Amino acid sequence: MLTTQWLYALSGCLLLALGLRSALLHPALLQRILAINVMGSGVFMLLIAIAYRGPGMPPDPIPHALVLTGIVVAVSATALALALARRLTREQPHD
Amino acid sequence: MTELLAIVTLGLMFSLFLGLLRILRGPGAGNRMLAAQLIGTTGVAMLLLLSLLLDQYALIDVALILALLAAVAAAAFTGQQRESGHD
Amino acid sequence: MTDALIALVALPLTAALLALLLPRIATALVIFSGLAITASAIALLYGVNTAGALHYELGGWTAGLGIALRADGLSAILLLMIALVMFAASVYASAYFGKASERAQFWPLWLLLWTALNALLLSGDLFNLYVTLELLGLSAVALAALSGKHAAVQAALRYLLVGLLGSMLFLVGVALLYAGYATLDLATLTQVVKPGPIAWSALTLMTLGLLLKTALFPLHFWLPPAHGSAPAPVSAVLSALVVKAAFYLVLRLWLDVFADIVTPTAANLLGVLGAGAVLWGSWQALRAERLKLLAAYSTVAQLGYLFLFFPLLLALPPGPARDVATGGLVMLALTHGFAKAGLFLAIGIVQQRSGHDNIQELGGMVQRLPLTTFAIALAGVALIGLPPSGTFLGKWQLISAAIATGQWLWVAVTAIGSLLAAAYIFRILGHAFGNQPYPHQAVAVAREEWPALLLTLTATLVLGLAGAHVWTLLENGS
Amino acid sequence: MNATMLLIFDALLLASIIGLAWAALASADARRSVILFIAFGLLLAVAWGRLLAPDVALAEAAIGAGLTGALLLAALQWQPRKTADTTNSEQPTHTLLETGFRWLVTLLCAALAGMLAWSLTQIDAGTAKDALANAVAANIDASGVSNPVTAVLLNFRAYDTLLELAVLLTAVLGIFALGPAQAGYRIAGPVFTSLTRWLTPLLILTAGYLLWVGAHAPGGAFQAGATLAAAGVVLRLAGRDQIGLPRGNALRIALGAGVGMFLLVGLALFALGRPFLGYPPAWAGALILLIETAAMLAIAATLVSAFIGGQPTEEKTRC
Amino acid sequence: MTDILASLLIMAGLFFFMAGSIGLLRFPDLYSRLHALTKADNLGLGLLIIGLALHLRDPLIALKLLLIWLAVLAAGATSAHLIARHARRREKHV
Repeated sequence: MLTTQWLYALSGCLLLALGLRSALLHPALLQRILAINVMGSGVFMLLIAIAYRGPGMPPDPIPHALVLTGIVVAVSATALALALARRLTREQPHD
Repeated sequence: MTELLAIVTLGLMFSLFLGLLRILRGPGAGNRMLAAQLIGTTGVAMLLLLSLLLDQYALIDVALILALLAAVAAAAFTGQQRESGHD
Repeated sequence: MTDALIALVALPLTAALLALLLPRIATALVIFSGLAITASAIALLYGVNTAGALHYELGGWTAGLGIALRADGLSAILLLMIALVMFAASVYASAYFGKASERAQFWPLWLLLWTALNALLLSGDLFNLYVTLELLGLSAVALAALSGKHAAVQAALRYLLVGLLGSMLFLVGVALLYAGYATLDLATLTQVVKPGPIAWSALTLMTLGLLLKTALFPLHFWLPPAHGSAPAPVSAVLSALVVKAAFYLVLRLWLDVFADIVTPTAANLLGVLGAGAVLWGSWQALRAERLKLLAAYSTVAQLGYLFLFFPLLLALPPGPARDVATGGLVMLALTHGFAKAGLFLAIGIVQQRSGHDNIQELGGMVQRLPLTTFAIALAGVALIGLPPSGTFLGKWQLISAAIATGQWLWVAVTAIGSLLAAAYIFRILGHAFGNQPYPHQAVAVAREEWPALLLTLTATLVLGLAGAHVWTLLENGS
Repeated sequence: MNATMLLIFDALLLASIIGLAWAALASADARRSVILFIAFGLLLAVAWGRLLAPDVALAEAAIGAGLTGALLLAALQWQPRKTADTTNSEQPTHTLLETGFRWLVTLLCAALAGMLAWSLTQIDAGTAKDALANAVAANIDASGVSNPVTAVLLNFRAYDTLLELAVLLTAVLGIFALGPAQAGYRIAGPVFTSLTRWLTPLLILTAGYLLWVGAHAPGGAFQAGATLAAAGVVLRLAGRDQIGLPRGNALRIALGAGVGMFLLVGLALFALGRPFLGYPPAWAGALILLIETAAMLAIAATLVSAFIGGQPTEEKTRC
Repeated sequence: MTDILASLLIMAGLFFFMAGSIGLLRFPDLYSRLHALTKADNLGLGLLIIGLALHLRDPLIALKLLLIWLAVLAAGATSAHLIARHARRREKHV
């Protein structure tokens, strides 16, 4: 792999680990949702680094397409999670 | 020319670093929002330079989207919801 | 023949759209499309049985560039189980949700869940599997939160976050495999994958993600609240089908795609976790105060049995002995699917009629709800593993394989688990058959009682007596 | 020279991205986390551009910087001021057991990342890593579009995209099932209102441009849909309730349009004896544009509905 | 000739970006920081964009660049206004 690929791929791993840790440990719900998004970004960065072929070379389009799909899935999941969280704060447990 | 573009891109990155200090330090959400705004504008500038540097003119479109949406965050941050009737 | 592959995905998805647009006739639509899906599943099973494994290249692009749908004996059998359980639960749900507005929200999500289940079982592509996992997870969460009660929403939110975490880990594995082998097609990958860090890491990450989703002990913490607070038909398919879809993927990866990579030590680890699940789940089920929680913990335990098979299968050489044991595993999964779905549906009837599902206060239930009580008893027979249920055949194979490979520990675990299961089932029945007067007005609705009864009957009688066919189908369809 | 400077640029950019992620996740203050996360998204868009992934960068810019940010900031409105969740410890004090557990999790995460990084070093240079990229290049003429990413998304792997649209639909139906929409925003002041007056048409125009250009250059239905949705978000933030989103049946049709058009085309081709989703090469370009248009509308309607946070009420006081 | 001019403009743009960032960091309160940001930042981007347009000499791209500048200008002014008003409202509450 190229140096650039390495740099971004390793950062992707790091983001993944950071996100995973907070998703498991952070006490607040909102930050846990953010943490999962950070994890996702880490995976996306890994995929895009894999697709990179160096300056002036056309990159592999398939990981790009996968990441686009992943981004849309991530925003759907985030929206649903936020809606659930809003519903929770709206009514406190006495039903 | 590409040398110059590369130097300016790097310079912008340093300038962005300063903005990062403000976004980390705050104090308060207003200051942070301000710094985010600066990061956005710097991002636009960097994308424009990168589009020339990497010979990838589509990045100008990315910069355009970022520019058009630059006010959304501040508006969503300061906007207040009406008192909801049905809650 | 391959038309059935398309139909199994396109039918529920089209029906979901129509149910969204035409809420007034949605119930009829669901029943009609349910019949069509079941027919497709039968056609697929027939096709697989006569012609062997099937595949279909979507868009006409060769697999790799494009995505292929695949089905073999294992997936075809599970698809038929999904169709039957979903269909029965659909009939039940048409009576369970009283208000038209409830049904209007329920049916499209329900059909999307059905789409996800079928698509997952048929997918032959790693990234496509990720998308189906997300579709399955999101639709399951939306359905679990449908009652809107605080506990349900809270459990659904946790379910969502755990599910997302699981899919992310799965996706990292996919990315790594793409980096290493430049393919996403499962069949291609099976041929090119080599033992080494890439395969090991990818398998570890993907398995970890899937174990979260299939709720293997000690990653099961999210399951009891989510399954325990969802509407009854949703609980039924969550417990019977959704967790099993993730399990199916683990099985696929370990026995097919990565068959040359997995080591006995790793399989033993899965076995140990499975044993933990059997013991802990059964114990918690015994202590549960509410019927639904009991059923949910019993799911944790029953999934544990499925994982006990991993060390056994790995210890057996590929060939007839291993195939026989695999058949036992499938049998166990099938029986649990039918029995647990029927059990949750029956519990739903109890809960609706008496307003609660406290086990202590079930006294005299049998007088008012004889069919429902009978269904619960039948499900109990299957969960304990008494003959002639399919579980009996499955556990028989489990124990035989354990003895044949000298792994006595799993025999002990199975025995203790079965005893505990007997204890928690008889605890319910003891209360239900009590002779104090049942305090609630209980009107039985045939559309609710019969699905529960037929599902549990399938688990105890049909699978037990027609069990040999499962082995034949698995063999013909490979 | 240039290469070195780009390398320094990469290092600084990545340091900023990681630093922002770290700070966003370390904070207990929800506002702080969200703002840092938005800045994180902005820099990600730059990073995707840097790695020659303009399609992804466009999507990240539109969704990450625009919509997710707005969604999260809207969430702050109902969030408790400081963090308050199941555990209500302001300054968390941990028992020895908890501290041990935290360290264990941290170690496991680090081990996972280390394992991943180590496996990456083991990738064979010899494997045909360009096999699929070459296959895409070889078949692109038959795909109906010349942008390879669009070709993958809407032709070679169209089935993924179909299911992904189903995921979007599922999410929005799940949100609708949870209850009424959030309250609208107060009417904005003159400054922001005048901004929206020309920003909204410009966003709609840009969406159309991205949709059209997607066939041969970076862009496509997702980027276009997200940009269109941003127009709706801007109007909503300006205090309008009528934001062009249809209601009732028409809304349901819009939400299902993407999946519907996809299925319609796929099944029609199937009925005509072609493979499911197998476009005839001569028609591929037109069919893809048709599907993309429907998908754009569906994505925009879905994302705006998600931002509103529920089904818009059928007949409200002011229309 | 134009390239030299373009280079000068681009470098001037960088200078204003730097100045804006330093102002954001060093100025004592939110309102003065707002000024640093909007004035210097938008001026910086403007100079940069004129420089790039001169260098590229493509009218279509120049038009797009101009659009970007206008959008950032408007967004910057609006956001500054919104954030300032928000901060003032906060102060009144306290």
